[in-house]
Amino acid sequence: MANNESAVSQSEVKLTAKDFSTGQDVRWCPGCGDYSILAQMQRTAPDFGMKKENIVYVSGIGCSSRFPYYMDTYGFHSIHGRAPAIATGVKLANPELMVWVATGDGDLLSIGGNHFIHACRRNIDLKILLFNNRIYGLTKGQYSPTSEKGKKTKSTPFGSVDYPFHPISVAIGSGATFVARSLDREPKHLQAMMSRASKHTGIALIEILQNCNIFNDGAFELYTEKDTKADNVVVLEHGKPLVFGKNNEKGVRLNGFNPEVVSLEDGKFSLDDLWVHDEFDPDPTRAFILSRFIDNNALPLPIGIFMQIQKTSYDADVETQINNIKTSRGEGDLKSLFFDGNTWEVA
Amino acid sequence: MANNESAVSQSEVKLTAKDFSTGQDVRWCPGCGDYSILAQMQRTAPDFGMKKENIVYVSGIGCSSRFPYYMDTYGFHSIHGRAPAIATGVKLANPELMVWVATGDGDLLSIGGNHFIHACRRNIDLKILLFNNRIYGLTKGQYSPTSEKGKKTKSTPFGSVDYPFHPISVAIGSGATFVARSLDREPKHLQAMMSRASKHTGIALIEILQNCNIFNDGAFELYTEKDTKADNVVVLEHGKPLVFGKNNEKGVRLNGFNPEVVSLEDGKFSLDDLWVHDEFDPDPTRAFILSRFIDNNALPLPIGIFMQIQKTSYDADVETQINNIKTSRGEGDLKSLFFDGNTWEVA
Amino acid sequence: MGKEVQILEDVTVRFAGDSGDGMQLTGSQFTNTTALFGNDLSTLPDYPAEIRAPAGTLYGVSGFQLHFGSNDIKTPGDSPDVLIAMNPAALKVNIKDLKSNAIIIVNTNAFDQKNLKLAQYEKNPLEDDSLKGYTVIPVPLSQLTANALEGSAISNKEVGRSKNFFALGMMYWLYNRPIEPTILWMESKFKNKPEILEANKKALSTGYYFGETTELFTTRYHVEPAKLEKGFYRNVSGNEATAIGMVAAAVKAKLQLFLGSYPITPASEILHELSRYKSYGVKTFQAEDEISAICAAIGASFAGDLALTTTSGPGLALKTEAVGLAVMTELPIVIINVQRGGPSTGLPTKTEQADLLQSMFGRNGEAPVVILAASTPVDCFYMAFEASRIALKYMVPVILLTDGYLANGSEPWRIPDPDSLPDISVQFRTEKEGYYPYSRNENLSRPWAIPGTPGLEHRIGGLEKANIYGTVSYDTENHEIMCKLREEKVNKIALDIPDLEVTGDLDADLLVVGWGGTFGSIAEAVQRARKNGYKIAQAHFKYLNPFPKNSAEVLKKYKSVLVPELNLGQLSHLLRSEFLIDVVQLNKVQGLPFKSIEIEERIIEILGGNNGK
Amino acid sequence: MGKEVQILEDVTVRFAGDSGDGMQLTGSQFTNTTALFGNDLSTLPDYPAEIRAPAGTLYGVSGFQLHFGSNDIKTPGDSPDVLIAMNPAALKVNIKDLKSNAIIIVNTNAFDQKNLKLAQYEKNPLEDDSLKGYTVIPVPLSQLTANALEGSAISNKEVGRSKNFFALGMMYWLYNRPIEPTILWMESKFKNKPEILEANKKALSTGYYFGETTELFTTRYHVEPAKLEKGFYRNVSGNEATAIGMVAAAVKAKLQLFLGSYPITPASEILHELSRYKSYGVKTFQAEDEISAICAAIGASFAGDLALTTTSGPGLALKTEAVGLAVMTELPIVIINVQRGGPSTGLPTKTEQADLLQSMFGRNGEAPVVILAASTPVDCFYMAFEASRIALKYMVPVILLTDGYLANGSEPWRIPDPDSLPDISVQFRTEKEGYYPYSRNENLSRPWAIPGTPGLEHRIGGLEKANIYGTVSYDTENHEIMCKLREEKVNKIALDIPDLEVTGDLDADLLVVGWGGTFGSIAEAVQRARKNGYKIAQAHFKYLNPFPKNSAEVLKKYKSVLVPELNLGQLSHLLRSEFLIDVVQLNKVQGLPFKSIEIEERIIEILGGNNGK
Ligand SMILES: Cc1ncc(C[n+]2csc(CCOP(=O)(O)OP(=O)(O)O)c2C)c(N)n1
Ligand SMILES: Cc1ncc(C[n+]2csc(CCOP(=O)(O)OP(=O)(O)O)c2C)c(N)n1
Ligand code: SF4
Ligand code: SF4
Ligand SMILES: [Mg+2]
Ligand SMILES: [Mg+2]
Repeated sequence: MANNESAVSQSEVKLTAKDFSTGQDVRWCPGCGDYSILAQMQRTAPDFGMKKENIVYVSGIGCSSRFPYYMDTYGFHSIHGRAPAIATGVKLANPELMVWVATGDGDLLSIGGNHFIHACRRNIDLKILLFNNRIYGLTKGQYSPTSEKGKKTKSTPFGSVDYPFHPISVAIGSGATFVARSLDREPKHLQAMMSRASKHTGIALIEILQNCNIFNDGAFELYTEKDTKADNVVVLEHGKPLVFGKNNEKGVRLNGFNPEVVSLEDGKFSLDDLWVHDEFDPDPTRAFILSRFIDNNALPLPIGIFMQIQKTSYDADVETQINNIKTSRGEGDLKSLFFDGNTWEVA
Repeated sequence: MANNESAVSQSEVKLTAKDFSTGQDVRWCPGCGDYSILAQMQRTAPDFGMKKENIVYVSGIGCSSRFPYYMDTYGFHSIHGRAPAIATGVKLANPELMVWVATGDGDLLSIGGNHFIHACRRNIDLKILLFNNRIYGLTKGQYSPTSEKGKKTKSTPFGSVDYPFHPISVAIGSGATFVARSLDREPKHLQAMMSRASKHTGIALIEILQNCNIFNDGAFELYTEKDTKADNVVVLEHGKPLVFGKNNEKGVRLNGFNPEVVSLEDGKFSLDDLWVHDEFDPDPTRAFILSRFIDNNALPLPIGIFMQIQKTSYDADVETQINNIKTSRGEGDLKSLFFDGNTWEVA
Repeated sequence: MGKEVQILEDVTVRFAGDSGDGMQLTGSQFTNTTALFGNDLSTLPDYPAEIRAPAGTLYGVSGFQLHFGSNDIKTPGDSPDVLIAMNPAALKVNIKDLKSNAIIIVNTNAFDQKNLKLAQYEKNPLEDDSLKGYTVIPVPLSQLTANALEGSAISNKEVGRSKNFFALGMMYWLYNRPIEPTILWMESKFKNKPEILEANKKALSTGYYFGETTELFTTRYHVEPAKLEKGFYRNVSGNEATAIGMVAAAVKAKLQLFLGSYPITPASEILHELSRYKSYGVKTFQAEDEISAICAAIGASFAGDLALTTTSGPGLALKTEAVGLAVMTELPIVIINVQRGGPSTGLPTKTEQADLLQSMFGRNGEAPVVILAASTPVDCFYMAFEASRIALKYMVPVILLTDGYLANGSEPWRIPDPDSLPDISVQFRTEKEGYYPYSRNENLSRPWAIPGTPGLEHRIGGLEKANIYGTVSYDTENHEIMCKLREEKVNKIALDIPDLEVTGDLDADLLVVGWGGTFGSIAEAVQRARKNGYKIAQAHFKYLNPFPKNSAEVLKKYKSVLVPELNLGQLSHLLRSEFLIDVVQLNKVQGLPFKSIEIEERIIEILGGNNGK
Repeated sequence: MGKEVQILEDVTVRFAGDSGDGMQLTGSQFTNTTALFGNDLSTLPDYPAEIRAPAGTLYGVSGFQLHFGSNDIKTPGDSPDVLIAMNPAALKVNIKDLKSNAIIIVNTNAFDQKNLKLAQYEKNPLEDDSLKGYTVIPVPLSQLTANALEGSAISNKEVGRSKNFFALGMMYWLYNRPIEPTILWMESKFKNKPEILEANKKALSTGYYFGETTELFTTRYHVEPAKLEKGFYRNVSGNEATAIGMVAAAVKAKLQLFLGSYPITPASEILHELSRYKSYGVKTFQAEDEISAICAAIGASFAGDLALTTTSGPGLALKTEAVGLAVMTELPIVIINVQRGGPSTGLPTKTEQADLLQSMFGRNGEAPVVILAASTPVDCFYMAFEASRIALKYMVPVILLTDGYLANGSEPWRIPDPDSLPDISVQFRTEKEGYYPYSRNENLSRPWAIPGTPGLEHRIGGLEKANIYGTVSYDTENHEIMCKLREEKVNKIALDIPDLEVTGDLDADLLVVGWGGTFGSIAEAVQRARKNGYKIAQAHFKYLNPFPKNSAEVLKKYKSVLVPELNLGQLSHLLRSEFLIDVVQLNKVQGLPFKSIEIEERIIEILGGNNGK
């Protein structure tokens, strides 16, 4: 099994964020959350331990999918929804490459849903940055598969009647091995998630809640504004209890399978009663429960790594199988290929 | 919200299995598990409380997808993978119809994966019969997204390196509200599942483990053969503990989040210690755990209804919204449509 | 104040500025007022590809062009007579399109160092000779607006935003139009924001009076109302007209309209429009992708709705397999493709006519479909209706091609009396006696027996069907019969559509033939050339498959046939193959409509340059 | 025993029975032995659409046809000289295809009430006059086999299965071929099942000796070896040849072969074959659908593999959007479409040539691709290689069309010396100096700079690209330049492909023109007609886009051009449009290849029926 340390070449000269910038005019709307995601990637990329030329960003179509143009690496801005499939081909052709997918909620979860769940199933070593702004930005504001029910948009003037996906639940249900969530407005946290994803072998999803200030402004205000975020966001840290609140005065405990918020102030519960996060839990059940917090207004939004599971990656298995066969049978040559099976001579 | 009792017309004369047979030659291989599924549907359909003409079977392409030809109702044998999308159109056009989807593991989970997860997300009132034989039958034996890793097939002569989907986990992760599993070789149980699915409002998935005796014979032997099935299958029944074994001597208990098999004979555990199945649990977590039993050889295969959750269905919401708007604004007429907005007169 | 008034037959005005400058709104207001005033007109917006490009950049310039006149207006105009440039970028991007000697009204306040740099001007063009040959009217718009709104309750930012109304007021004065319609509109639009309402009103009227008082303007223009047919009018864009046409068809067919769609530029507005019409029973299903969208529509058609799917080029590419299913199952469905620049993602916000051959041939097997194309924004209404009529009558998929130019362009629509539209209602089959799913009537169309109908239970699908009985058939001869029947059914529709009409000089040597959205440019070019003494005939295809039954006769009558198209020669290809005639191609693939002058020049070239004599 | 021996030039044999009767195996064995014997040959299996239809049914009949001779064999034969019918259904289904006076060998034991009924025979055809005109040889095959195997260790069921070897033995005797090759094969095949091995050997040799002893046969036939070119031979089906050709291309290009595919009949065997070649470094990715399959291939191409995707009609329809992406990104990729009966799911197990226009035009925008078509099973090898060569040299997507007939049919392949295949290796760009992603060399192809190459980091995608620089460009004139460059690049390939070759009577009045898999039938028809004194020229298109550069010249030289195609006229359409010539069409859409007689008759009809004189 290939792991990151061995499969990728180490860069020799320490690169900086600037090395990763193409210097092209960035064409997102002023104020768009995408700028922060780009900045965090440019800051984090030098620490991937990869040479620039060995990193590839593949995207579909959408505002978010313009991402590759701004990273001075190899990049492919493809067609709507197909980034995971194209990235799969890139990775299989050359497993030495570190392949990122930059995508939106429409791109990955609507038209690209099938490629996404199969990438999760196969555990192919792609790192997916999901820019989830809960709207179709580039096509000017239709609802997306992550939009809340009842949302009024250009295509739902009377409110949508669709239930939304929870992207992380979908990923877990499909077999993903690394799932995390972060926010465009939490630069340090987002950098940490990128860095952690870069070290995972296999599929890694980072759902980034991203503000589209033009068509869905303020969608994540509760989680990003100074006065509300402490009470509404819980940061998952391995080995630590789920504590949140302005003064760390609240926690989440599991009552059976039921997560509930408890106060740490009224003496009834203490830190010891809380759910302690185990990001390496091989059982995805707890991560699944975390992925559904968002359904329950009483619970805070978890950000951080929901889970990461060690499993051989698809690309590594493909390579291993070929190498094994080459070793056991010897490398094929054309002569033996042509003469395979029944042959006869005409003299 | 429309519910089944009111939205569908009751049939007046009691129909029989024979009424549902088209009498066409059934063209599956002799011995194929599909025959049983068809027979159970023909037996159960008279009890749906629907007139024949109000039932529609939609399928994609595959051996399983020939199903509609044999049911003497309306039917649509469409194109590969698209049955859920076509069925969605049928149901939205006429919510009075009871719409079934007959599909295979390749049809639904490979090419049709996106339509499937979105049907689950929307909770549209379709009943999906997934003929899971873990192989592509019609194209003569390539591995499918539910085939075990390592499986040797025509397209994987050295063994596949893909991890399989757990269809039920995928459904739950995508928001499905009714998920069940049965076996082609368990006619009564399968009938019960069909009947229960018919009463659910919203998406209903029945995964049917089905033997393809030509390309994947014996895949489910463990669960169907007399001498092994009792020890390897647990039947889920609402309100009952998870008991199995030839003499009901084993049970499954939950140790924290960990399901484990315990003996009921050695005095350590009794029925009271076991996991009691609650199919109406509004929290899908337990169903998710059940869906993953299959990963663990020590655990039996659950069959039955994993969960069913009440939620308005997409089609009902669509109808309600239109009706509300018609009520509040009045039915539109062409004159007001044409004259909507800025108009002026040239005299 | 004694300013000179000049009477003009027609004028082309272009408003241009940052995406945030409200140019689309300003343009629409000018359009509405002009329409009410009684001019004929045609408009075309030009958005940047970016949602909100940074202020001041070249690629962030948004434009709105309006051509209005006292005569019959066919296009939004080749080149503006007047440009309103809100900043240097707007000037830079648009100047190349202007008529020589055009009027340029600039907001001088925006010509600062920063903006000049963003617009890649090395020097301020207002301060050197580069605008010689134009009539430049420098107006400190931002400043004047700020002055006007001094003391108002609104923020500085909002004051800044009001400058477009100042400019609009000025334009109203210049072209002698009333400001009242815009004031009325403001009163409803800003009902809940009284401060903003006041500020905008003030900006508008101050702008108007500024025109009157300033010495910058020495002339005022007047364009007489056009002699339009009596009736009620409304301005519609092609996408709006398409949406309304489909609802009208559903009402006249007594069916519910089902739209399965996935958003894509420039087709999304049809989805947006139709999603507003729930009180008409319209069901709009925003699918997970284009394949699901058309498949749901096919399902809805099976169940008895008037089924529609809308998309643009790449989306049509994704739908092709399912279109084949509709061909095989012989279900009625309307597929509207609003063409844009390709290949691949191409130029998504630009117009093109390069999906004709995809529509014709883009399916596996022999899978003929009916293809129509709308010729003007208003025609979208009629062709959507016609597409529905044909689909329902013949139980076939019909592809209707429009394009980005038609979709976003607008023109006045003389609102028809709903009763004047034909009844296109269909009879679902209910009679059991003699029912077979693939029996055919005189139109070769099979019966539409929908689920819910007792006794007609049947199964359809994508495998070849036995003639008449509709069961699966692997019979070899049956397959050939069915392939030919499907072809014949489409071909026979030629008997049920209007003949190809020839206008202009029927006895000319040259026939100019177009299709779809180029109608206006071609007609204008032909008209102008004819005025200049050239003899030219013109014909325009709105039916591409089948072609009108007199097409061969028409085409073979002329010595030369010129085919202008916004592609590399797709109609030409079909005409060559179908009629074996060696047409002259005029192709443009620049993401832009034809300027009529481009066509006129080619005509003159062909006819010899000396008035054809 | 003194039986008469008759020398024949060629023979067509068809084995037919239930799917479970092992007809494919029997046929292949007969083929191998015949090949070893030195005949030229051509084979065609005919599977039922069902996997295992119930025994005895009409739709469950499986057939295998072999045409072999001492002359040049071009097709599997129009109509069998001999039919081996294992049951009544096999007789019923196949009898209409036989030559008059053909030999019919029937397994009389299978003609019981039940089977007769399943075959919808009212009476036993062996017992009335219905087979008059044929030479019926009734053999109680089941009984004889059972007798032969009496006392053997195998089950009754297995005894039943051995009867095909009995029949094979009999056929070996009848056509004077050795049984040893089959015995050798059995010894390896049933190595681990000694009882079955013994039984089958016994059945085979008993069958052979039965031929010798029985009085049912009065004549024995002999077909001399053909005068084949010296060398080593191997029998290959079209799909096998395709797979091998792609591996050869990868080796000769010094690249790894990447296949992205989704199973579909009749293309799946290419995937199966290639998945066996892991020791050649071949990566086979069975994708979740056709879209993923081609997209993964495009990704692999971007990363430097020789990228391939394989499919059949409906799958190609799904890939069209992505093909456009390959056009825009100018990445090399080979797309192999094994055509089958359409439209929609159509006749999935049958052959057809109805995806030519889909291949040509089935994409949004102006998106030209190179199109090749293989003409025989063996030619699949060479055209797969050629498709790779062109894709790599010109950085373009290439569609290679084969069909179900070629895919499943087989013929002897004279194995080439690997060294005789051209070196098609490519140079990845590594030089930084002067690198631009969309600069072009003399072939107009852009540099292939793959990830991992330091200093050449760049971005590509589906939006229009700036000429040379490859950045996104919304520039209007650039778009036209690029559309034309993409077209020109494809057109220029005409200079790098062989001229259209004309065979037969170069000075004839009639030219017969085909494309792809109909080559054999046309050649046979032309050859036969010429033998009968008609003057005919023949040309066959293997390059459909661009056409060979001398095509116009060739086509315009002949008074009449006859175009036989297995569709409703797709090549005809292209020829008409491209060359403005009024070709004569001969179309067949029955899911079956042409019989050469059908073409011959049409030729004679055109040439006047009196030997063209
Ligand atoms: C085949 C196809 N269908 C539709 C589109 C139009 N389209 C482009 S981006 C997009 C959705 C964008 O939403 P998302 O992925 O959430 O990205 P965002 O713009 O919000 O970052 C759509 C529908 C397209 N380009 N191609
Ligand atoms: C677009 C398209 N791709 C591929 C196929 C070929 N195909 C037909 S059925 C099938 C898979 C069948 O597997 P499954 O759905 O599991 O059904 P089963 O035959 O096993 O019941 C495939 C790949 C097709 N008909 N259409
Ligand atoms: S539309 Fe929204 S997501 Fe797109 S660039 Fe603008 S702010 Fe960002
Ligand atoms: S191939 Fe398998 S699944 Fe298909 S009909 Fe035969 S036994 Fe059933
Ligand atoms: Mg989005
Ligand atoms: Mg299957």
